[in-house]
Amino acid sequence: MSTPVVTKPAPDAATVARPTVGQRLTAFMPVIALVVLLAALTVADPSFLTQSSLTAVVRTAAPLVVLAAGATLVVLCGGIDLSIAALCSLGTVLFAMWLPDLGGLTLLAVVAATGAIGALQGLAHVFLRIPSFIVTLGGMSIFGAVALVISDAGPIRVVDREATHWLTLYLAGVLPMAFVVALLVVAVVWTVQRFTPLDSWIRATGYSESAARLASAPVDRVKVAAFTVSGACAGLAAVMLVSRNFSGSPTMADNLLLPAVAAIVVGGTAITGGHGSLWRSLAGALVVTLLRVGLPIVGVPSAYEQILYGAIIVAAVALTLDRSKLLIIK
Amino acid sequence: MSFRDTGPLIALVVIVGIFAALSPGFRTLSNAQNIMDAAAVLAVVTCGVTFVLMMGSIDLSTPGIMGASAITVALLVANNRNDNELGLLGVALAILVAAGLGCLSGLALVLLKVPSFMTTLGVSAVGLGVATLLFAGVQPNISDGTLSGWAVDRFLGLSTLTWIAVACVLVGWMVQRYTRLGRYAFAIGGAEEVLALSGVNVKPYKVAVFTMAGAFYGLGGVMVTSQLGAGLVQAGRGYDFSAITAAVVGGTLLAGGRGGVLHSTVGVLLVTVLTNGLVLVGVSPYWQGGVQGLIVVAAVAAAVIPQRRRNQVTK
Amino acid sequence: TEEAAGDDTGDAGAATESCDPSEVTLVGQVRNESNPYEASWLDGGDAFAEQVGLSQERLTYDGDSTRQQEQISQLLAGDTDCLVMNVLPNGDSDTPPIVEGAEEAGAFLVTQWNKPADLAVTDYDSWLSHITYDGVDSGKQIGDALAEAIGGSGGIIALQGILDTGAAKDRFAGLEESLAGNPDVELLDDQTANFSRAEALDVTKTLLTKHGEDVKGIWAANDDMALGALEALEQAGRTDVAVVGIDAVPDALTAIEDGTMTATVSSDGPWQGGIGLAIGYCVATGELAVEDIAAEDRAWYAEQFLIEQENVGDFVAPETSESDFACDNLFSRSQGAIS
Amino acid sequence: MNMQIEPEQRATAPVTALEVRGLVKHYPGVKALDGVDLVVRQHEVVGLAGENGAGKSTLLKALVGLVRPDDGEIWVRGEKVRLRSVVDAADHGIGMVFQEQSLVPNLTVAENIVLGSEGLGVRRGVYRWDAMRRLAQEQLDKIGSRIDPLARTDTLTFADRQMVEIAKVLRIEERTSHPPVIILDEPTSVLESKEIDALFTQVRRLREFASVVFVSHRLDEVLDVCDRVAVLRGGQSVGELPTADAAPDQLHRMMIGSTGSDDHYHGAAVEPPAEPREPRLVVRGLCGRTFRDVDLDVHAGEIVGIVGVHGSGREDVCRALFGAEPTTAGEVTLDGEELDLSGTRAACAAGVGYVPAERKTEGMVGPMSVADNMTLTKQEARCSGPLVRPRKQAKLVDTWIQRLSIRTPHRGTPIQRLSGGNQQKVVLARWLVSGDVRLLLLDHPTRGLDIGARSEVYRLMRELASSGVATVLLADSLEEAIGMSDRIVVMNDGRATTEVDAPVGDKPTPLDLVKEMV
Ligand SMILES: Nc1ncnc2c1ncn2[C@@H]1O[C@H](COP(=O)(O)OP(=O)(O)OP(=O)(O)O)[C@@H](O)[C@H]1O
Ligand SMILES: Nc1ncnc2c1ncn2[C@@H]1O[C@H](COP(=O)(O)OP(=O)(O)OP(=O)(O)O)[C@@H](O)[C@H]1O
Ligand SMILES: [Mg+2]
Ligand SMILES: [Mg+2]
Repeated sequence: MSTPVVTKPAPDAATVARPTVGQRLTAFMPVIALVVLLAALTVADPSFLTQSSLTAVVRTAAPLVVLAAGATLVVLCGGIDLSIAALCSLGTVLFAMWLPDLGGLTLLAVVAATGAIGALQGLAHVFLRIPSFIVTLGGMSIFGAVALVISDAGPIRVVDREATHWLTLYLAGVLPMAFVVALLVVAVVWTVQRFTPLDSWIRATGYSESAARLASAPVDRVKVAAFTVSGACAGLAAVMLVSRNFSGSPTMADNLLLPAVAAIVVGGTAITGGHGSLWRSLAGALVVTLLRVGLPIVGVPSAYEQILYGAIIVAAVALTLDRSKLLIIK
Repeated sequence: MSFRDTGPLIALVVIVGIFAALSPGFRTLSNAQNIMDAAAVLAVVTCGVTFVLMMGSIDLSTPGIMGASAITVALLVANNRNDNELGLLGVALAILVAAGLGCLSGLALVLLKVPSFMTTLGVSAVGLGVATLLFAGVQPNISDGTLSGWAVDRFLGLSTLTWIAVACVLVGWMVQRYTRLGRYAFAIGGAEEVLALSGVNVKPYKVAVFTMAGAFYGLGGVMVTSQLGAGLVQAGRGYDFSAITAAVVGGTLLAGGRGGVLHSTVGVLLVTVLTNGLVLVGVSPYWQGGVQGLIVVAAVAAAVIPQRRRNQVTK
Repeated sequence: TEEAAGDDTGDAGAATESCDPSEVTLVGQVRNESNPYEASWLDGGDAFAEQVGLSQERLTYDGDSTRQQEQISQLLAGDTDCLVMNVLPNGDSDTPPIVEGAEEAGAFLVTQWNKPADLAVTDYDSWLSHITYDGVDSGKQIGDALAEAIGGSGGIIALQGILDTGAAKDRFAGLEESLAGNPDVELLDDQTANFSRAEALDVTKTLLTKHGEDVKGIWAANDDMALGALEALEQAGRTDVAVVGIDAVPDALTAIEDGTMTATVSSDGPWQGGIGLAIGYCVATGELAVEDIAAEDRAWYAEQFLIEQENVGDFVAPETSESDFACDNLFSRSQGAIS
Repeated sequence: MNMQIEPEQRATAPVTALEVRGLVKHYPGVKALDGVDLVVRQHEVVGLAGENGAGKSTLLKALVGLVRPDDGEIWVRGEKVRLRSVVDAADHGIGMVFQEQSLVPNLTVAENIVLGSEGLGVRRGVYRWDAMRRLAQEQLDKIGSRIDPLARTDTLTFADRQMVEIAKVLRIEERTSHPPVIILDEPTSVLESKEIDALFTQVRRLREFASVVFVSHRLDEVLDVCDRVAVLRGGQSVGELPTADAAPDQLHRMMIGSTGSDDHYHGAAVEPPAEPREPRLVVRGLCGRTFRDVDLDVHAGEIVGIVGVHGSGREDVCRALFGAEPTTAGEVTLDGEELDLSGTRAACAAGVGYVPAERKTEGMVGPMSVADNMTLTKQEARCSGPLVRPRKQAKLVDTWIQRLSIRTPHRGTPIQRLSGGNQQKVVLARWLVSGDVRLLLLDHPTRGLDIGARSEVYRLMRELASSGVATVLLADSLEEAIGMSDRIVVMNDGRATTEVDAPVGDKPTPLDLVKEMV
């Protein structure tokens, strides 16, 4: 194809619009929120800010980080995955059941299985055109039932702890392995997303699905992939929980759903899709974990703890959300 | 009427037909009453959530608001914890507290510009905290005759609670159809930016919708208290997702601008019939949740089949 | 990588270098304070703490297993030398990680209610004792009481607790034992109402429509569900159905007094809240050595009573006395080791 | 009511309705307005002309209080005002019909018309549907429209919705005792010629009792309907032109600041496609939701225009060929191979490109950068292997920004900050970056483009055609269709009814086509 000849002069040298200080700051808001919260907790109870205490926090946060990271992809595509927690519970049961037979391969098997289940939900969403909210809400109750039935409605002990022992180790004596794995998940997914066209596709899908489709972006495949990764992350989080609890149980992770979604939103990712990132969810998950464990430990009574929790997550989102990317807040 | 509107109704009829065929117990009049009674609280709560969904927002504050209003009402009417005996005034005050909490979600949404998903999640936690504070370790049991009577007294075969729910649905429908608040809520879901271009300040309406929703949840909390004879902090547990499910199953769009109170009520009946029918048919308790999830997905899938092949966006 | 070095682990023999009584930290952890039974448990803990001039740190985890683990691990990351924990694990599967964590950190731990059967307390040094009520026995006792109340024959329905908890399973097993002994009592239906009053109301209403007049009695795995069933009966206008539950919550006792409910089984919240801390406190301060606790007192059934109308008066206001928590009287309520 | 103003009164010295002095508005990296002056007198239709991005919309938005100017003054009837909101502007008698339609789709026509100032239609928050319908009917009567006030707005045609908007904006009359100023920002860009005629009738009627500010990129229209045209260039006022004896060329020269070329449509003759060759695109008996038995041949290097009125189904045929609309029957081959119509991916892989008409919602992803929008389709153009190479992308994008003279501060600027015309260029560029498109489906590709940008698009289309691309064009106007196409297919009620050859030098007249269309 020959080059079109254009007679008009090129526009004046394009001036680069540099981000203002304010814009730069919004990008770091999740981290700022995290630091402020940590400072506040330290003021409330100076003994909270110890190395062992921080180690415990990140160890605790690891499964939540992984869960939130996976679901972030779905949220970025404009959907939501409400099944992550139930799928994670199912994952713990599967892990505990398969470990005696599969040994070292169990981790891969569980991640593959939950990934496949996630993909199935993605396919149902894409091909049946059911809103992701409904597909995954249905998935939530179905996985709950399956987990209940196959586990015979009870926890399954994991006797062979060797398989998950490595997750309970510490890197350099302070960094829990589980958290390292969580960081790795975030880093790998972020890198893949960042350096391939995926980033464009995901954001285009999230901001404007029909435009993305008409630009022949692989919208359906991207969505299914997002659900698959979300499912796989639920599986990985399940293994982390098993390594911590030495058992699998059909309801083990059910209560992590709202914290995980909260982590995503607290990180500043737009719940309507398009804008956000995985590392924001990482910071968000740490904030949520600090609130969950920090408030009671520094001695806030349980009733006030809930009130504070409610107020602080709202305040955190008020801080972290980059509103310049969102025209309307729903 | 499009298939989108009638689809859930057809699904309801089909499911009722199937259960009626499978279970003789389902076919009885007393079971019909039972279903209506069981649907009452969910119907009231769903009324509230429908207006929020219609705007394209979401509301997860139900458990907290219902818990707070349940405890409040239990402590204000005749009870075993204190000497209050405010009767219906107590009910009104509890609903006022609930509306206040709802207002809080709305204010946080429009003033702090935090998405409703988060503000309502936060308000739910605040509500539960307030409820726990008021609970103070001792279960408040109500001895107020009127309130306890709501669950027991029947008129034309239906309990007072059911009639309250019917009234709420009617009021909800009128608000949606005949008031500026309802129509604007609908319009906000359709095209919020256009309202701004037309010189409408949408903020007060958003706050008002959340406040109204809060009032509905508050009434729901009062109704649970009347049913259980005691104020429970957990009075609203699970109502967040079940109300949203009911609304969506009934054809109210999560993205807003579509559906309404009547749609949602069909959804409520559908969900309630399912719960009731599965027990009567004798599905194992282990499987009930799963079967219910499957049917909900199937029902929504069936409802969207007619428009499935359009190049339409599903989120 | 290497093993955790982060914790300033007191070694397992912490008991030998005993703590100054004023340095002991007392922690009580239950699901939530919005449940009268568990609130009374924490109050019992407070009462004990006051008795020894300390205060109790009240933790609640809202019935959320992960949150419980998170709190425990955060707690154990702090100063654990003289830490005493009286914990209600959310489920059987939550006990092992708590125990392992406490063992590693050298914190004194007493658990109640939930423990996997094959986890032996004697294998640990920091896990001082596990206390529970015999669920099979209580399920059977109220089953028998129910059978008697309906005159030895007729249909009953059962409301199960949260299906994957040991308590729910044991209690239901007890009902099955009771049914075996009362061949004329027929179990018409069993459904779960998740230990919840509201769910029990709905399920009972549905089951009443399903079985109608055939229902002569309702067996509920706890009092909350029994109270929900009572509401359902009232709304259905049925007064001929006997209801039994477990836990002896105040409302159930009132109902038994009134005669609307048949029986329940006591579990003494305030005592449970105090005794766990007391055992830990006695070991921490060196008044009791772990080695001196008899094997049968490491995992034991606490005394429980069937409460019916004739003896309900004795239980309306459960009280704990200082003597209950004296270091030489800790195991007086034992009904024997958990088999 | 101002309807009764006597003609004599109008003939006397015209009163200034609105005056703008030295208006300035900065956006990050752009000076959208840079000291604009404008005078609008009563009972006058003032045209506003300027290239894409000249600042027309920004100026108008400032007049209705949606944009807060950084500097400058706005005077209404001799009084200096500060407009903070749409309501403020309405109180001063200024109302606007926006460039993108702005009605709430799920409300009734009546509600939309009274939205924001329901007056008697709502009493104490309660709707009185009767009163509301009457209010709306009054407005609709004013412009002689027969739309049912209780119809849901999203069931109306585009043209009807435009009428509703005008009816709506006329309500500001009730807020002031003075003749209102009605602003129309590109109202014709989405209308058919018949509808445009109707609109112009309305505009002339409006002049009787109001002032009108009118923006369009179709210069003949501007000259036709306006009394006077003000020209903006780069955010500055560059002059005025009485329309009485002006020609489009003259106006165009003012807009671009130099003597521009005025070959709008066919420039240089293009060799006619070699007939004996097999057509590149062969469509036989294609059926879908809104069209039946469509046959269509397009040769390589040929531009085929499809014309038809609203609802003729031509848009859906295009979408179907791109796999974005289901088909029920028919065969489609591209270069002899069967074309997979199952989805947009397959079509794109086969070398089909599509530029949708609805730029805002379907053409572009607003918050994403110009660069990302441009490379959204042909990712391989900026990747090596699976990896994105930011440098490669930057180079590629910058080249195309230059080639198409896209006015953007930077390739990283979100596309939604660009003016409409520049957005469209980015969307077009999307299909050009890899150079492997064989069939290009263009749905109103020049909608909202200024005359310069338009002739660039035309040139681009020509270039593409001569390099062998087969093009299907749904033109913005009949003239455009005739000028650009080698052959024209007329669609009527879902069927392709007639085919007219349109070789250079032997073009059919618009009238010929209109006869076939209805
Ligand atoms: N919200 C905004 N943020 C940043 N820049 C903007 C914004 N709106 C407009 N601009 C810039 O201001 C300039 C003027 O835009 P405007 O929309 O007024 O042009 P226009 O004359 O209406 O063009 P068109 O004919 O394409 O509609 C453009 O360069 C545009 O990129
Ligand atoms: N999503 C839809 N649902 C129902 N009917 C539709 C839909 N989209 C289009 N139609 C109808 O299908 C018919 C064909 O519409 P289409 O937009 O293809 O016409 P067109 O000839 O392309 O018009 P234009 O001149 O604006 O390009 C119209 O009657 C239109 O109202
Ligand atoms: Mg413009
Ligand atoms: Mg069209």
